[in-house]
This record gives sequence, C-alpha cells and structure tokens, in this order.
Amino acid sequence: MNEMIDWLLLLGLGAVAITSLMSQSIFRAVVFFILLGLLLSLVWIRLDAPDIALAEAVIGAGITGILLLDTLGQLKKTGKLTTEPSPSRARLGLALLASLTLVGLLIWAVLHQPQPAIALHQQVADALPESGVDHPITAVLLNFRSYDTLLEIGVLVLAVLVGLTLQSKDAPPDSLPGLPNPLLHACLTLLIPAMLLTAAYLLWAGADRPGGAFQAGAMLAAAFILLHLSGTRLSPRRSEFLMKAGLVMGFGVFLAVAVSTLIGGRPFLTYPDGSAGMLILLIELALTLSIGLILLSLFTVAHTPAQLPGKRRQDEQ
Amino acid sequence: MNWTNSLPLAVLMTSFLAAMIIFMLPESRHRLRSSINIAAACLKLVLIILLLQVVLRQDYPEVSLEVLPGLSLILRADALAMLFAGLSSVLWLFTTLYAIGYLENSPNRSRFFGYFSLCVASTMGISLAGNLFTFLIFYELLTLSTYPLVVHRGTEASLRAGRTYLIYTLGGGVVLLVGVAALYALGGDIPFGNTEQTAALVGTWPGWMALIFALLIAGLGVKAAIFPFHGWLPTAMVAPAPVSALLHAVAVVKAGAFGIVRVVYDIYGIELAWQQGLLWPLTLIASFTILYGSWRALQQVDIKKRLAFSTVSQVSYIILGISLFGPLGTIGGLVHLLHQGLMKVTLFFCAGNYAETLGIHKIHELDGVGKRMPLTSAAFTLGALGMIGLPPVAGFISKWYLGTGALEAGMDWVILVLISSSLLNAAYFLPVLQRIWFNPQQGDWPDEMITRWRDTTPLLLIPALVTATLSLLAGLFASSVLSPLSWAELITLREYLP
Amino acid sequence: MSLMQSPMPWLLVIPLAGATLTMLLPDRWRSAASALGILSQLVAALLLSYQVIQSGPQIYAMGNWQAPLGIALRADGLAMLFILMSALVSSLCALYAQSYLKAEKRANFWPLFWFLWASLNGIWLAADTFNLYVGLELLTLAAVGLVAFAADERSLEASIRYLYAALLGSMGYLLGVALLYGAHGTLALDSLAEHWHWGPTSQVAVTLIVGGLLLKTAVFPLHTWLPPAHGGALTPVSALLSALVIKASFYMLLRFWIELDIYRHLPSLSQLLGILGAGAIFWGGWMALRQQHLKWVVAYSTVAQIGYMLLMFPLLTAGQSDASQLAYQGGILMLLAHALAKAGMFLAAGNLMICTGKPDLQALAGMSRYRPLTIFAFGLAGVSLMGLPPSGGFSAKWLLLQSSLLSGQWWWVVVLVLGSLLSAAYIFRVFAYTYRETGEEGDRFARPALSMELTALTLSVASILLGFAAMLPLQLISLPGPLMEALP
Amino acid sequence: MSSDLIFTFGGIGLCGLGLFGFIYHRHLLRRLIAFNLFGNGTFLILVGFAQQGQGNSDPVPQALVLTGIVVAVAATALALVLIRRWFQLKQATELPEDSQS
Repeated sequence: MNEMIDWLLLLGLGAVAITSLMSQSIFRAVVFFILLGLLLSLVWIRLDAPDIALAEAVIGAGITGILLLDTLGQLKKTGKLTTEPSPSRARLGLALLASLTLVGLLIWAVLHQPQPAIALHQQVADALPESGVDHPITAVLLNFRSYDTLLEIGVLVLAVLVGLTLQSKDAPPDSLPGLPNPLLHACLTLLIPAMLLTAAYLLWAGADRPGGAFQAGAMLAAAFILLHLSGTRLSPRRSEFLMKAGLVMGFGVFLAVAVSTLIGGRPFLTYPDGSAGMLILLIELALTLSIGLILLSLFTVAHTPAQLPGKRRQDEQ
Repeated sequence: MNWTNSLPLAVLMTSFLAAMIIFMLPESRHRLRSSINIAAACLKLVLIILLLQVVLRQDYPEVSLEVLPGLSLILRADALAMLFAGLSSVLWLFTTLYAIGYLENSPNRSRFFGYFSLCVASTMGISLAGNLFTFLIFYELLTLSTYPLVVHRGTEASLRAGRTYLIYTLGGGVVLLVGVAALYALGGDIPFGNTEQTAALVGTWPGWMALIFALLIAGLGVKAAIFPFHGWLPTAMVAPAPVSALLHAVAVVKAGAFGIVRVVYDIYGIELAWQQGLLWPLTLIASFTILYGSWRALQQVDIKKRLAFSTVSQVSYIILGISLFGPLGTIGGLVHLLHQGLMKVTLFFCAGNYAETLGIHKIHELDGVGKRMPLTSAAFTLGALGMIGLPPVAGFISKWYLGTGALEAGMDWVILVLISSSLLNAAYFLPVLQRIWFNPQQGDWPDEMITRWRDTTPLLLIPALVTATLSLLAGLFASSVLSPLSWAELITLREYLP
Repeated sequence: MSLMQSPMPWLLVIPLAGATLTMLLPDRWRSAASALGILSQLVAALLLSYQVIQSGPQIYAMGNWQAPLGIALRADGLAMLFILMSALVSSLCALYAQSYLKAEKRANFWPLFWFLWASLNGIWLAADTFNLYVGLELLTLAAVGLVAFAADERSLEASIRYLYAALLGSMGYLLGVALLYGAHGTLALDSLAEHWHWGPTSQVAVTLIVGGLLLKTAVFPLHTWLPPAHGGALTPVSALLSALVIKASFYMLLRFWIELDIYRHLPSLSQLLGILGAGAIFWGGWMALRQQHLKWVVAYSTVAQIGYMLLMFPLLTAGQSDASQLAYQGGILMLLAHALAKAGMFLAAGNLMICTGKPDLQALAGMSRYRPLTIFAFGLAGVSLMGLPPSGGFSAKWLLLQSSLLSGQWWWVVVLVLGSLLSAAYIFRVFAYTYRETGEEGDRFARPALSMELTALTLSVASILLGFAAMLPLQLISLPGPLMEALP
Repeated sequence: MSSDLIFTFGGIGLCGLGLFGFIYHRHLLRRLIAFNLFGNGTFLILVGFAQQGQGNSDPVPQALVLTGIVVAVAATALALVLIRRWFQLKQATELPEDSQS
C-alpha cells in the first residue's frame, strides 16, 4: 500500500515536472513548478524528513514560487514579451545526450551502492545529548555543522547585497499601489498575527521537533511579503541603515557568539558547557528575524524596478 | 666568501641598475641620464679590468643561487667569459656615447636608453653564465630587451621588422629551451667545463645527444644568423644606427656565436664533438653561410643592408673557426669574435654618420663623400679593409688563423672558401671605397645637417675613430700581451687543449 | 595567549566580520575598517604559515566536533601557499580599487570583496566535501555580484552567463558529493580517503565532481562564460576573478585528484584532462590573438593559461614518482605565477584604458612613451605568461617540460612549446600597438593614480621574482601532509 | 522497493529533466526553473540514496538539504534580480547566442 503511494507520487512528480518544463506558456510552467514543490513536500514526508517537507513547502515552493511569479508579472507588465525563439535542433540533441548520459550514469551508480563504511547518524545520536538540543537536525545545523550554516547565512546575505547593489539610488519609489481592498485588510489583520504566531512556534519547536529558524524565518517572510503587498512598506528606502542592520543581524549574532567563545579560549563555534541550548535559541531568534527580512528584501529588491543607469562612466568599462 | 666572488654580479648589476634608474627618470632629464649611462659604462669597464686581473691569476669567481630543485643560476668568470664581457663592455661605452649623439633631440630617449642598458646587462649575463640554464635565461632576456629597440621608431616598417625579429628569435629560443631541457632531463645540471659528464651521457645515449646538439646549435644559430636562420638580420636594419651596432657587433649575433662556442667547447668538448662527427656539418653550414652572405651583400644597394649581409658572412667565420678541430682554428674563431665586433661597429657608426649628417642611405649616393667627411670616411675605410682581410688590420689575423686551422684540421677545401669569400668581400667593399674617395660629388647631398663641425658632431665621430683605431691596433700589435689574439691563445691553451 | 591558539579561524572571522561591518559603517570608516582587516589578515596568514612550517599540517575542529561528525579545517603547505597568494593579490587589488572606484560604488564593493576573500580562505582550508560546496556557492555569488557591479548591459549579460554556468557546475559537484556520501557515509575528505571504495558509484561521483569543477574553472570547451565575465567586469574585479576565483575550483579538483587517488584509477581521464588543456592553450591563445578589446585579450589569455595548469594532470602518473613530483610542483608554480602575472596584467590593462578612455587596442598608440611604468608592468606580466625567463611562468614551464620528458610523454613538450609561441604572439601584438607612433601628442591621455600604477607593477614584478625565488613556494607545498603522502 | 530507493530514482529523473531543460531552453526563467528541478533532484538523491545505504533515517543529509534549499533560493533570487535588470535594459528574456566564442 505504502509502496503504491510512493509510485503514484513518483508518477505525479514526473508528470508535473515535465509539464513545468515543457509547457508552452511560461506562466503555466511557473505554476506547475510551485505544484511540484508541494508534491515534493509529500515526498519528503515519505522520506521521513518532515523538516525538509516544511522547508520545501515554505521556501522551495512558497518563496521561490512567489519570486518567479512576481518576476513573470514584471516582465509581462513592463514590456512586450518577445516571442521565444524556438530552440535549435543542435540544442535538442545536446540536451538529450547530456541528460540521458547523466541519467544512465546515475542509475548505474545507484544500483552499485556499496555498504557505507561510516554510520554518521549513529555518531549524531551519540553526540546529541551534548549538543544542547533534542532534535538531531537542529543539532547538526546549529552545532555539529554550524560552520556550514554560518556560511549559508552568508550566502543569503550576499544575495540580498547584490540585489541592493544593482538597485540604483535614484530609482523612483515603488510603483506598486497599496491594495485598498477592505476585505483584504480584514483578512490580513487576522492572518498576520496567526502567521507570526506560527513562526514563533516553529522557532521554539525546532529545539526538539521539526522546525527551526529557517522555517520560522520563511513564515515571517511570508507575513512581511503579504504586508508589503497590502501597501505597508518595510522597504530598504524607509530606513536604510535599520534595514541593513536587520539583514545582517542574524549573521552578526551568529558570528559574534562564535567569536566570543574563540576569545574565551575555546575553539571557534563552540558553545560553553550548559549554555548551548540558550545560545542556540538566541542565534535562532536573530536568524529568524534576519531570514524573514532577507527573504522580504529579496522580494522587494527584485520587485523594485531600478532605473536605467545614467551615462556610463568611461573608466569603469 | 671572497670579495672577488661578487664581482661577476657587480658587473651584471651596473648595467641592470642603470637601466632601472633610467626607466624611472622623467623624459626631460637628458643630461642626468647621459651622465648615469656613461658613469655606469665606465664603472663596468673598471670592474671588468679588476675581474681580468683575478681571472689572470687562474681564479674564477663564482656566485650561484638555487632557483629550482637541483638547478642553479650560476655566474662565473672564466677566461672565455672575460673575452666576451670585455668586448661588450668596451663597445658599450662607445656605443652609448654614439647613441647619445645620434638620438639628440629625438623623442623617447628614456625608454631607449633603459632598454639599451638592459640589453647590455643581458649580454653580461650571457657572457658570465656558468651553465646552460643561466645562459638560456639571459639569452631570452636579450631577445626581450632588444625588441623595444628594434621597434623604437614606431613606424609600420619597424613594427614589421620587430615582428620578424621576434618570430625568428623566439622560435630559436624555444628550440634552445627544448634542447637545454632535454639535456637536463638526461644528465641534470651540467656546469660549463664539465665535459666528462657529457662524455658519459654520450656513451649511454649517442643518438639523443646528437639530437640535442642539433637542437642547441639550431636554437643558437638563429641569433648567430646562420643560414637559413639569417632572415631577421637584414630586416632589422630599420632600427636606429646604434641599435644596429648593438645587434651586429656588441650583443645579439655575438650572443649566438658565443653560445655555440660554449656548447662546443664547454658542454660537449671539442674532442668529443669531433669524434662523434658533430662538427663537420657545422663546418659545412658555416662555409656556405660565409659565401652566401657575401654573395647577397654584393647585390645590395642600401649601405646598411650590405653591411647586414656582410655580418651574416662574418659571424660564420667565428662558427667556422669553432668547428675546426685544432688549436689554431679555435684561436681564429675566438679572435674573430673580437675583431669582427670592432670592425663592424666601426662600419655601422660610419654608416650612421653618413645617414645622420648627409642623409645618405644608398651606395650610389656616396660619391665624393670622402671630401665632405674625411675622418668618418677614413674610419669606414679601415673597417672595410679589415673585413676584406688586408693586413695590418685585425681581420687579417683572424683569417690567417682560420686558414692555418683548416689545414691543421685536414680540411683543405676551407682555404678555398676563405679565399673566395675574401674576393667577394673585396668585390662589395672596394667599389664603395672607390665612390667615397675617387668619384666626384653628384649634386647636393640628400639631406644635409647644418653643423659648425667640418665632418660631423664629435659625439658621432669620436666613437667611430676610436673603434677604427682599435681594430687597427689589434692587428698591428697582435703579438703584444694585451691584444685580443693573446687572450684567445690564453683561453685556448688554458681551457681547451690542456 | 588564548587568542593565539590557532590563527586558523581568524582567517575566516576577519573577512566575515569585515563583510558585516563594511555593510553597516559609513564610507569613511569603511575604508579604514577594510585597511585594518587587510592588515590583520596578512598577520594571521603569516602566523599560520609559521605554525605550519614549524610543526607540520594543522587540523582545526570547528565547534570542537571532530570530523566526520563535525567539520574540520586543515592547513597544510598547499593550503598555506594559496592563503598567502590570495592575501597578497587581494590586498593589492583592494588598494587599487580604493583609487579606482568612486565613493558611492565602494559602499557595495567592500562587503562583496570581503565575502569573496572569506570564501576563498574557506575553500583553501576546507576538508569537508559539503562545506566546499557551500564555500563554492558563496564564492560564486560574490563573484557574480562583483561582475554585475557596473550594472550595464555588457556586465549584466556576462554575470548572467557566469551565474548560470557556475550554478550548473556546483550542482554537478553536489550531485557527486551526494553519491559519495551514499557510498561512504562520510563527507570529510580525510575519512573518505581512508575508507575509499572504488566502484561504479565512486566513479560516477568522481566524474560528476570533476565535470562540475571543470565547468567552474572554465576549462575548454566549457570556457565560454569566462571571457565576457573577466573581460567585462571592473578592472580590480577582473584581476580578482582571473587570479583567484577560478583557482578555487581548480584547487578542489587537485585535492580530490590526489587525495582520493583518482590519478591511479582513471589514467584515461588524466589524458583527457591533458587534451582539454592543450585545446584550451591553442583555442584560448588563438582567440586572444583575434580580440580587439584589450581586456578580452587578457581574459582569453586566462583561458589559455588554465590549459597549462591542466597539463599537470596527465603528468601525475602513478608509475613515476619523480615525474609526478615535478608535475605537481610545476602545476602549482604555474598557478601561482599566473595569479600574480594575470592580476598585474589586468590592473595594468585597466590603467591603460583609463589613459586612453577607450577599451580597444587601436587606442594604445604611443602609450609606451606616455606611461612607461604601466607598459613595463604589462610587459613584465607578459613575460611571465609567455613563460620566458626569468619569471615564475618560465620556472613552472621548465618543471612541466622536465616532467613530460621524464615520463616519456613528449607530446606535451610540443604543446608547451607551441603554446608559448602563441602566447608570445598575442602579448607582443598588444605591445606593438603601444609602440605605434601616430604623431598625436600625449596630452589627450588621462592619468591614473600613482598607487594604481604601483600596485600593477608590484604584482608583475612579483611574478618575475618568483622565477628567482621559486624554491620558497616549492618547499612550502612539499611540507608533509595528507596530500604529499597521497602523491605518487 | 523502499521509499528511499524509489525517490532516489525520482531524484535521478528530476536531475535528467532539469539538465535537459537547462541546456535545451533559452528563456532565462525556464532555465532557472530547470535548474531548480535539477537541484530538487539532487536533494532527493542526497537523502534517498544515503538512507537507502544506511537503511535508516539519517539527519545529516537532511540537514544538508536544508542548507542546500536555502542556498538554492538565494541563487534563484539573485538570478531573478539579474534577469529583471537584463529585461529592463534589453527587453529580452534570453541571452544572445555566443558570437565571440
């Protein structure tokens, strides 16, 4: 029975993926891509990975989907969409060749899987009591492999930074009008607190159950984006410094905690005995807020049309 | 460490530092630049004389630096090194003086003199190199530092000439590189003079070693302008006269010839090379180049072109001498390295003087110039007579030794080559001399420079006179202790035929 | 004293903190903070080198969790060389950028610069395959951001092309890591090497990893993204990208290649890499010869130079230990010489373009008279790139030549020699333009700041001096460590 | 067949499709979607293949995937910023064919 479900899911996955890839209309492609994300959430649950399922739904499907849709809207609004040139035969051949080779290689590789020499999950389970949290994934993310997570937040900050870089200072204010719909406002007043509450719960739950800073941050971002769309501006132009400070806060707090232990004479990214749980919670709190703001910024930065650059400077060719 | 060990480095550094300082100077500081140049040239001469004293005592100062595992840069002053270093430093002084006069009021002098000094620094490196690797480094550096001089004028023609120059010399450079690398791969680092090491290698891999010999000679032959690699030399004539002097007499072709000397005597050893049958092809090619160069020179109507083909021919005299097995041939080849330098530099100075003062470039324009510029013409005559090989000018000495060396080596036919080449030399120089001294002037000079001097400006005249006198003295006093001949004999006795 | 425990984490903390601070501080403080950061980076790099030289390779367990559960940093001789190299090149490029960029541009330049440096150091020190992935992504995003900096059409096109290629490359890499983890149950390089199981899974994983990294290194024929990105970016960015960023993926390739014994098991792949290298040398050189845009010449030269570095792979053969050692030394020296020379050349090219105000070669006429110092810098860098002596490039080429002769693979000798001639051709072509005299006077030219001329010159001179001091880096990379043990 | 293996194959399929689309399409958004498909496929393989080998739920690859998803979203967002800018400047949704190389 369970295997049945798996096969059905797989079938659905394939169908949705092919549609989103090959659909004539780009809009439909995006919609099917979002659908794919939701299906993937189910797959992740089947793979015994509820954390990823949550993240996939909120980030993979949610945020990526919104970003894609919004971009698409932008493209449709600002210009006559040129008809897409149909890909050449050579491209088709190359693409088929590459992808079939890849699939063949991967299947061959998967079918010849050796018995892994190391059982890392066992080591995780053994070390979990010292990690300060009860949920193994949070322990891996914020303790055992916290260095990866630190760099990953760096990647996020960096993406926003590039977005801000490309935004010219003299761009006109966001042309998107606030939505005057009173019904929407009523809904929002209910929805936003609920979302904030969910975010807080996800954050708190992360210590021993699925959840954590990323899911919570994404939820927060969703709330921010809704607010933004309804006309409440949290855009960088309001208070640039505060915004930037918010963006890097998570990263900064993370780094500061890591460095403070370093100065205290312990290795980088170590938590002092007993206070691991506290510090992780502190980091997660800062991260949640920052991730919310970062995802919002990614949205608004991509959203705000920047002006055509003025006269190009000769010396910067 | 003895203080004398740092002398080779000091010799190298005088021109290198001079180059760096000159690059830094603003274009307008002409007087300062000239002073630095002359001071460096004089200082180098003093250092060379000091070094000569040391080498005469059979003490060979040496410095080395390990640059790669098992491979060192070695600077070492032995008798042969001093021969070339002495020649270049003497000629550098006069060429510098001449260049200062020649380039007066022309642009880009800072760049010119900078590269000029760098070029001499690389020549010093070539002469003092203690192994093939070091030689290779300075050999390539010479290519790099002469390119800007060749294209100095920046005209289409000079850029084209620069391209030809590069194609030949860089091509030769990589052939040399492959040869040197292959030799290193077989036998490791072989310092000059360690011919036993090579002998062992030849015993094991005779075929490879012959191939490597061919690669080395071919790579060096490009700069020595051996047929068929001589094409760049006439093309490079578009460069200013001091550069031509540098290319033909002081540095470039000499570097090639000197390299061949090193390979034959100090890497393979003349005896071994002879036994392996590596030398006779060289004799053949050199003989052919001698005749071919003379023949082509005869056909040129441009003065500098004729001199260029004359160089092609004359440098092969050196190669010929080296390839003859026996002390007399060796002496002939080595001494011609010096004599040709002195005589050719004189000829180029004079050709430059004609061009600068009267705008004369073609041979037929020389009619009656002897009356207008008697001193320059006298110097020119001396150089030309020396090239033909008339006694008592230095060229005679070289040819004498080459001839007897050929007999000694049992290659009598070489005498025929020498005689016919001398006839050809006479055929292309004597008509020129006739025009200078005996033909009447035909109309105005093409482009006369107004000076208050009767002949030409002193800075142009004096170097030509001095080098002409030197080439006469080298012939007249060939038997004195200080002559190039005695030094060549010393080298031969001391190093090659113990 | 506790601060001095190990300088290793500081090599990451300083640039990451630099990135954070430069985002928030006002401009005046921004430059000061950057200067301070650069200085402390240099100090930390030197301290760590001292430690490595004194007491061998250093392992640093992040968060005190030993690998494979945690992530370890590892500093051996090779890593140290790269750390020192990036410290030297980045600090000089930063100095250049300080004069080159206007204040409002600098605001966003500094954080990107610091992220770039952090990711580079992260990659040099990393000993964990997934951590390398994150480092690589951080590097890519920072580099793409820097390329897009000018925000005009050309740089946008270049940055999109770059981003797409890089994303595909990292995804290929990650796929390989996924297979490796499935087969070995670990992500740490050391324990992978220890429990290495050579079978279909590993082979496919290695193929994917190598493929992804080749794409990120812009190896011919996957190089098409590189010339627009490196040729179109702002000058200090071009220098950073060509000198350091492509080296990151190359460095990873080398680590995998040697530490996981790939050279032993896939000799045909080695030859393939060599052939790609030869292709890169000739194609890159030929394209460089045909460009009219100064920086594109330099960018295509990077494509060709990557080819030289790849030649070390077929020469790292299992059978011959001497030849392999020479190839390893030659390859690394080539990489180092290229980093110095190419950075110098890009900066010099940028200066020339400031002078003429135009990007094309034609405009360079008479420049050798007007800016001898910059031309000299360009020329010296060119000498090293051509592999003419005396220079780091020459010493590297010499080692590779020796290695090919020793291992009997004479065909690489031909490639090396012809490649040198080709690079001489395109470099002297530029040089010839600067000698052209058009008769116009020099005062139509703008003048770059002295510091910009000097930084270019410093880098170029360093690439030449490397020819004399090659023993230092060679001794450094030959210090004992996991890499040296795995080397044949 | 276990879920792990099934979805590993699912991941392989997504990777193949993603790579195909990435090369085949020229529209930048479509290529971005293809890239995300490829990414999702990789994530499935990462977790599925590892758990298949261990025969157990493994938190490490799951944590890695969480990191991977965030990195992917960052890259996607950056790409979108660039695409929009490109569209504003050129009114085009694809890059010109390579002419230089």
